[in-house]
Amino acid sequence: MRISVQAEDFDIGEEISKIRHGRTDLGAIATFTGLVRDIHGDHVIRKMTLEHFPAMAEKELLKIAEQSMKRWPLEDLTIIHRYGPLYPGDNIVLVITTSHHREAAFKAAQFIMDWLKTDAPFWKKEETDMGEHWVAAKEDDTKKRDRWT
Amino acid sequence: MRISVQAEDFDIGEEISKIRHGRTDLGAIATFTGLVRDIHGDHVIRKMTLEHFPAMAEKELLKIAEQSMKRWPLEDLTIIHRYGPLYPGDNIVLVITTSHHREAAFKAAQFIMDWLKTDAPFWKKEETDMGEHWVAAKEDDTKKRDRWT
Amino acid sequence: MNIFYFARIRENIGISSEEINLPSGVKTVSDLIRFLEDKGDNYSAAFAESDLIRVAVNNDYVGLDYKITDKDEIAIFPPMTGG
Amino acid sequence: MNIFYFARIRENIGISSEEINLPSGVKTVSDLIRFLEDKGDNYSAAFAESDLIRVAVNNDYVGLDYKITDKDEIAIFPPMTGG
Repeated sequence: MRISVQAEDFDIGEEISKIRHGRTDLGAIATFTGLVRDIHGDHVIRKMTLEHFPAMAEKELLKIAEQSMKRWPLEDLTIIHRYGPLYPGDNIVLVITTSHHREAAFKAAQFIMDWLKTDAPFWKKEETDMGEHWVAAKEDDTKKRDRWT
Repeated sequence: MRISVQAEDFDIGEEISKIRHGRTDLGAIATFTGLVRDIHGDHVIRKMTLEHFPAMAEKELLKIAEQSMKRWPLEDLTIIHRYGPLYPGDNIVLVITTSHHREAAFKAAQFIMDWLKTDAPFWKKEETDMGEHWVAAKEDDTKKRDRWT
Repeated sequence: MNIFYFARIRENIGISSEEINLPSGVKTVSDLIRFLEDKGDNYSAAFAESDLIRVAVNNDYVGLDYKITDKDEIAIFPPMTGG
Repeated sequence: MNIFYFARIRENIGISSEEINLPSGVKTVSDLIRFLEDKGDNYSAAFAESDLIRVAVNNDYVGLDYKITDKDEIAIFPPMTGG
């Protein structure tokens, strides 16, 4: 299991290579990458700053990872979440799940993403053509998380 | 859209780079990689040969791709399916979906994989420690496909 | 008419394709399979379980009651196991 | 007691952390927020909508009725928008 909260960028191909390195028992690898978009609603995004709570961030990612390992027969997983100033096209978050079976890999990656949205202590601030603002939490994201409970 | 039926291996990181190249409007990239496993049920797998129907294979992948583009707001997608002799740990299939939203990317990748299992004209033959045999189609895979209809 | 065989069915029959003249009584895919079954034990073994036969005509999947003509190109194979 | 503020709440209040002496009447997280609100307009603006307040005590998320002591470390922040 690899959990990382970091300012630096990550390389998706390299992370996949790491998780499958030397293994011949994996049947399925699912990944999800979240990126900074140049448009959000009506706004043109120039920059996105991710603030985080250092003492809790890694701990909460680990908690989400452990829960997903309990719920699905996963072989391994990676969660990397960036913080700091980011720009359109930049990576924000990477989830990789590996399993013998595709269903488990897919479901677990989706589950982790749904929980990250509402339970990982990160906050997004957008700098747009109309000024800057904190991104509001979406009620819909809470609903998505709650389908799993 | 990139559809490829090929004997050669593919590089997941490179394929992701291709699909996001120069774009800053993508919020979500989901990928799924199917690999040859060294164990299948009770058997130790030494080799897997993928036979395909060349005149139909690319056409069917394109059909599945177009259906998923109609069902979800995808920005782009990649499907690569290999054929020929493969060994444990080798890549078999890669699906990449990109969208503004994570839900669409996840759902479409899962949909495509479910359809490939039952509707793409490929057949797997396993060479095991107990001899060789054609992999039987799973009824469960047909059910997984049919949830989408 | 050209017929192509794939995977287990190709191996059972022992050839990957053949050309046949469509007999006048053969109107549908299932008529064709019944006709082929009479050609020998390798054919009847290949087509023993009708659940395990899939057919494409001119590169489109069709059902067993699909009507065929002498100009069609037929492919017969077991259920797909792609992905 | 140490209190840490994050994101919008940090900006509203204007500081990222402070140390306070827990008044004797303050037993729960919501008591603490009511106490902080009286410290000034910047605080009352930060805590105006109770729906938009989340709290952690000693690095665990807790509800508003969670009981606190002077030894606890408190973090107050808006709903998370990770992922």
